Amino acid sequence: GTQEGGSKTTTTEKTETTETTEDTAETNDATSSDLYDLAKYKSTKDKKDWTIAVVTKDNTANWFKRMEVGVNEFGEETGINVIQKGPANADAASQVQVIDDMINQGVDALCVVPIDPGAIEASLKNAMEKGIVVITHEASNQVNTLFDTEAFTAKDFGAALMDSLAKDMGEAGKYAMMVAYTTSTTHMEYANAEYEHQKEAYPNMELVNDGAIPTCESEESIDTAYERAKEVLKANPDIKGFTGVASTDCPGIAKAVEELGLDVKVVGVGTPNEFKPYVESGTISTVKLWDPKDSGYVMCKVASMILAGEEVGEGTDLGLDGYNSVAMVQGDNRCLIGQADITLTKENINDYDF
Amino acid sequence: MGNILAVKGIKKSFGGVHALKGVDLTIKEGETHCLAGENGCGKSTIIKVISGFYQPDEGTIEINEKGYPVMTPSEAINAGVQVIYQDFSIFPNLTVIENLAFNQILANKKKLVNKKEFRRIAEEAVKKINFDVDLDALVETLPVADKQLIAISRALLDNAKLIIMDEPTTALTKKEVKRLFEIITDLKKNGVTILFVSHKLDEVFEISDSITILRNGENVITCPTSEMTEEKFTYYMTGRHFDTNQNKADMEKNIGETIMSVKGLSAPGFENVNFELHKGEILGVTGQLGSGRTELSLALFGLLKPTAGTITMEGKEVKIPNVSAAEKLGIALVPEDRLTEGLFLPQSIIKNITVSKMDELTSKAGILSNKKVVEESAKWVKDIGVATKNHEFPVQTLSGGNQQKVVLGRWLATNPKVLILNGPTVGVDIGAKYDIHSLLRKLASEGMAIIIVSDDIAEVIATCDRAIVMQGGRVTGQLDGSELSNDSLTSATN
Amino acid sequence: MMAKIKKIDANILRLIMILIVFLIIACVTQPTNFMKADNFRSMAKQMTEYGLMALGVGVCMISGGIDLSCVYIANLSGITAGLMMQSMSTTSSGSGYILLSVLVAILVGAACGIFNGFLISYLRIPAMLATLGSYQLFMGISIVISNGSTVSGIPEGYTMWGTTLLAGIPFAFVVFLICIILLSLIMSKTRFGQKVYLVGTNAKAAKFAGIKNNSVLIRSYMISGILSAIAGLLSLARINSAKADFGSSYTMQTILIVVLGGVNPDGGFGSIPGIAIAVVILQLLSSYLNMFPNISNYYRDLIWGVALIAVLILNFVTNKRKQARLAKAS
Amino acid sequence: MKKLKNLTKQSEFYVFIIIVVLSIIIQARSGLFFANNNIVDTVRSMIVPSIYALCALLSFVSTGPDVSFPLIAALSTYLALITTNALGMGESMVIVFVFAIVYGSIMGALNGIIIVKYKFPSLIVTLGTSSIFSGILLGAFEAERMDLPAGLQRMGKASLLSVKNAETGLGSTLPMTFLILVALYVITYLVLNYTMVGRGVYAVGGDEVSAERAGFNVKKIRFGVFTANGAIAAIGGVCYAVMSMRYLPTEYAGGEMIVIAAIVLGGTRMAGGVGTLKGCILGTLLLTMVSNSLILIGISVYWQKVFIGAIIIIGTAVSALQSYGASRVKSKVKEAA
Ligand SMILES: Nc1ncnc2c1ncn2[C@@H]1O[C@H](COP(=O)(O)OP(=O)(O)OP(=O)(O)O)[C@@H](O)[C@H]1O
Ligand SMILES: Nc1ncnc2c1ncn2[C@@H]1O[C@H](COP(=O)(O)OP(=O)(O)OP(=O)(O)O)[C@@H](O)[C@H]1O
Ligand SMILES: [Mg+2]
Ligand SMILES: [Mg+2]
Repeated sequence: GTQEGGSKTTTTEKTETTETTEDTAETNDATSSDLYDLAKYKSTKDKKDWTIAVVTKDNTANWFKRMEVGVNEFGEETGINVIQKGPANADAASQVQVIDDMINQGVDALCVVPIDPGAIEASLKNAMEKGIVVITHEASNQVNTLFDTEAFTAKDFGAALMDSLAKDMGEAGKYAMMVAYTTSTTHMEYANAEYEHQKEAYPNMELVNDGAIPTCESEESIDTAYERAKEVLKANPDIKGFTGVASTDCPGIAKAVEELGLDVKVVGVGTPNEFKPYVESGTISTVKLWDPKDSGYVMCKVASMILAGEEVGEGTDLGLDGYNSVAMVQGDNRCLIGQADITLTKENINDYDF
Repeated sequence: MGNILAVKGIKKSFGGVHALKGVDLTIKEGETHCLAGENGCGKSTIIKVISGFYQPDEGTIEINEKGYPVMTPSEAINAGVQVIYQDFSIFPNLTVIENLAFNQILANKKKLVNKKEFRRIAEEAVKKINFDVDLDALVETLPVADKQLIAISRALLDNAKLIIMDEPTTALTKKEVKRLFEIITDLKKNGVTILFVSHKLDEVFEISDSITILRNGENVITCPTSEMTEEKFTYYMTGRHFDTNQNKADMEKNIGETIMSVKGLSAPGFENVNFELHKGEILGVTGQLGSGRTELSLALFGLLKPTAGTITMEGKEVKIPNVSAAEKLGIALVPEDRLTEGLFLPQSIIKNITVSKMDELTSKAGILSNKKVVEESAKWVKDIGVATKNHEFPVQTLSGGNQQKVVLGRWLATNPKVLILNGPTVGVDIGAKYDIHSLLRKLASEGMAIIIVSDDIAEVIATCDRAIVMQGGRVTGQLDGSELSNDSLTSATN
Repeated sequence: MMAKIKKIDANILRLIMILIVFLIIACVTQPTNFMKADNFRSMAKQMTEYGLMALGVGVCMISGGIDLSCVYIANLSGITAGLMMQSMSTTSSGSGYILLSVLVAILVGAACGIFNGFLISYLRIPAMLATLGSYQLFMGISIVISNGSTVSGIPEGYTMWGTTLLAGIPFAFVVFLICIILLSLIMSKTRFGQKVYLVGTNAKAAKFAGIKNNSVLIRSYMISGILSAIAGLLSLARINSAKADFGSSYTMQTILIVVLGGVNPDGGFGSIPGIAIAVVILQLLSSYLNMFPNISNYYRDLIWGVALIAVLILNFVTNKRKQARLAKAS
Repeated sequence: MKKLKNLTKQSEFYVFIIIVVLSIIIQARSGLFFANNNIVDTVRSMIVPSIYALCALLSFVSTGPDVSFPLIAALSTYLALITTNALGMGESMVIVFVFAIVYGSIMGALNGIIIVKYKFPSLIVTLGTSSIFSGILLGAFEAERMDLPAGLQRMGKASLLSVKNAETGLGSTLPMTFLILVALYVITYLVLNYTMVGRGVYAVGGDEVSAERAGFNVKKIRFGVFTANGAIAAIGGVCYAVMSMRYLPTEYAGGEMIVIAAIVLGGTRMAGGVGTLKGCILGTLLLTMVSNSLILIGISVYWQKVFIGAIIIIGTAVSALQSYGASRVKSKVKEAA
């Protein structure tokens, strides 16, 4: 269609290569090396005609509702057309469908929070080949993305979680880990990072079950988190710390700890409002998080800067606190890392409302 | 005395089958009225209309001179009508007590369960017929005869004014039948009216005061029993004068060498059965419901695993582990219950006929030739005279007799050496019944060996050269051609 | 002849009509975004995977059962192939090892299907429960062999099939079409297909007619397993990875598709082309809904549920009329 | 003696044996199973599944599978919460339950109408309505996690019983919802066993035609069962919210299959007519015990699904083969009279 042509005048050769993908593998390789050339993504369209699509894991979750606030804020501020879409089911296959549909609708930029980065590589590559700006979040190992924006890296985040836990439990004793599913990629990354960091920095601490990661799964359910936590605590009553990286984990763990009447420090990831009661009662000692509103805003911001042909890289100011001078790390991808981690404790949790 | 029941002009059809074409039935209070007719003439259907289970297409029902524009099962029960259904109508998953007590409790519109009352009703019910059964047993674990006795005792309620018995003796031994008749006499003394459905001559004459005979969904005659003779009875039922011997004499006797011989065969349901079957011979196997005849036919067809004994086909001892093995040996079975065992009701006539021949109609490449399938089915539809307009129609649109012909055609298509038929004419109208009997005799005269499993004594007499009688899982009698008569068979089976 | 076509295709005609009406609506409301080759290409790829599984579920449902495990058979097969390719790509050259991995994956799918069939036929476990149990089992095995993580690092020599176009049509969709055609032939033109219908109509009568029910059931579930394995392989190529819980929402979706496609949930009736058209309708619908930023994707469930029940009722009413007509005719 | 023989005929008996054996194994491996706190924990975990098990039992016994109860639970709880919030009646927990029951019954009645009127398979109908309810909940209402009104919060915090393990010092509390479970089971038990409607549920499932002839109103009974299922599901839904201390819209879906597996393990016959509350409890206990003890006995997280799948398959195979065997028990060959 005309719209498509208009939006991608700079990348016409590329669009042609995709049309003839059957050629050979080498052609693909040749083009894909250019895929990361930001200049090619500069849009000739008027800013008002850009569409930036944010694809989340699950639009019903509070976390992503909060993200939508940031996304909409960005839209209102800049007048750029932004949409946030989630899959009909929180599973990777459905997310791939949404991404593919967005690509076909000719959006100019795609900002994705992947359920499973591995599952969407091919779709994102396809998007980039079509000249669509691709930005990801919570996917430090995503290959087919121009920038992955993070409040910080999974490794740092895991380490920070471990630091908090270690501090709270006095750097010694047994601890356990919960993730949503063993198949949840980012959760497993955090969990692994925590463990690595503990082995390096806190030799007196010990992960239960001889370091099996994770100790248990919450299956994205607070009630299951509670049940499993109780089981773990019963099997290991000498546990001193517990971490949970899904937002469902810590409330469940904390409830179990309170009910069992144990002195276990709970540290994990989640949203302030949900954790407030347990933080106030002292069961959850530290909550680590970043503000999804900012992440949403930042993804859109980076996308719009690329569309506008502006430079993005080490030290770029993305216009929000914590992202005023991002660091760029080159790993599996180019990762823009802010200093936007939030550490919530009893003292400051009331400053946040989401 | 007045009429306890008067139904007039009842019409009822199922899809295309006109089961009742305007039936009248009037029963006087206190009498024992017999409703007779061949299989499939509509006896059970008229009963279900009276009991409110079916809504008639046309016609009126009066009980005790009160009209019921729309009859429902509970209204009928409240009006004092109790039915012993032919299929027993029991709850296999529940205990004997509940099976016995439900009707009365529901009729009394009780909402709550009082276990003591349940037990009392049940005890009373079984006491009436001296029926010895574990009241707490689940009905599905009981033998067939007990199920029938449950159905009978359940109907003998205190408030019952009209008890309808639809072939209540099919699974009973002679002793039990005798007991049932005593009960009926007692009930009669107490002013209860009985509608007794049967096509067994001796039973009808022994118990009834008057008789109504149906044929093909129509009234033929109603008269006092005293005015009826056996000969007339048979004639009214079948519409023709029966000369059984003539039928058999007509055909060319052509009994050849032994094709199948069964020695000491036992399986769950029967024990130590021995017989020989010859080419061109029709062997009858008769006995009551639950006597083991069905199981015997299943064992010969690979559907029931024998626990002892041997089967020899054409001189070679054979094992029949499954149906296709039976098929390879040239054994075919037309099963007892054509609706659940014989037919794929919603599928086309073509599919139903050609199912056993699919292998032969398939090309080397594995493709089923549509043309051959249609031709094959058309051939059999024509040969055995299935009345239908379109072979693509689902088989459920056919009448009972034509449905049975479809099953028969399916197995004749495999050109079997031994053809076993279990209840070949149950629910089949007279015309079709006659056709089927002639066809069987023709097949036998061409050398096919046939086993007919049937409790229809007239059928056994009309078609079989020899018969074995089973009771309680054992062969209790053997009757050869000359000995085959109504009396001899009737006394042997009871 | 005319009457015959009419009779066989009544349901399919109805589905095609729905499809056309839908396309017209889409054309009018979203002319630029929806109606373009790229969109159709990506829809074609997406529908292939659950479409193949729906075909398998369809066969099982026609045989009188159901298969809830196909998604996890697909994942297990995909993971098996992925792990084999991963480990052999460093040591092997050429594409022989890819072919071997594909074959092994299909065998895994077939084995899973046979396992289901065995549970259902010989052990007489109701299909719903048997495949419920086996889905946990297959998923569990996938988690164990993949450690729960994404299996990636699939060699280019394999993943290129995910982007290959044949005459402008995605390779995966061509595979889907071939499977539809083959399965349609199997179900309508072979002995086996006829037996599946008959067993599904009345298993007892089938036994009395000499059909080996157990073998028919095992083969039906094996077909479902193989189709699922192909789906798993195609998704491995499309997304360059495989994972134990990929596509978990497809299970219910496939059942809805199959019923919408005209398969009788009690068994015995239904056609493969009907299922295929239902797959297309679902895909169009969900892609279409994605065109509207303000319509939550969860509305799809609503529309889908309403459609399912409406179609059931519609079929009920038309069947009743048809029977009345037949009764009159006979 | 006869009692014992009868006992061995019931599948409940075999489930009970499996439970005993498993609990001994768990006790031996972890030393924790029979601790008072573990027992209370297990009971707590069983509360919501056992409530759902009632829905599954009633529908299987009378008609066929019902898979819509998790979404009826989710949607009716949500609607009850927003109505009470809107009316400002959050102080009373009873009102929330009443609203939920009303909403749940309406949804159940919808299932009932379609199933009774058209005689469609209940599996497909409830699958369809599930999909509709999910669309309404997450699409139309965009339901999200919610805090509970004050009344329910109080209920969630209150506890019926607290135990403390003298040895380990670990405590456990039994929530108030346990009372609801007990009440539901008592009511269901009384209705099923001491009312004609309850016996009708079994009669209809045993033989529909016989039931109609005996004078049961088959349609009303089936309709009633599905309506009641809606109400029970709604109660389960609110209980779940109370026990998690908040309303979690996405945590409901997907629970149906395990519940169905549990009741079939407990001896409920998929073909209808057979199933007991005892079996429901035992089946649910077995699956809860298994899934709540895998960590205790040290099975790796990665192997848990394999174990659960295997238990379902083995358990259902045993009960399927046993009931097949029972149906093959032919009348014994009688001595010729
Ligand atoms: N539900 C039904 N659907 C279709 N046809 C039926 C139905 N019930 C009965 N028929 C047909 O109606 C006719 C009369 O059946 P009915 O059962 O009343 O016969 P019957 O006289 O009781 O025979 P039998 O002696 O075998 O019991 C038969 O042709 C039968 O096939
Ligand atoms: N409980 C029952 N309720 C209704 N009908 C029954 C029942 N039991 C048996 N029947 C009818 O009787 C038929 C035969 O039952 P069953 O196999 O128990 O005895 P049978 O085979 O007729 O007797 P035999 O053993 O002499 O062959 C069944 O196909 C069914 O139609
Ligand atoms: Mg009859
Ligand atoms: Mg019989």
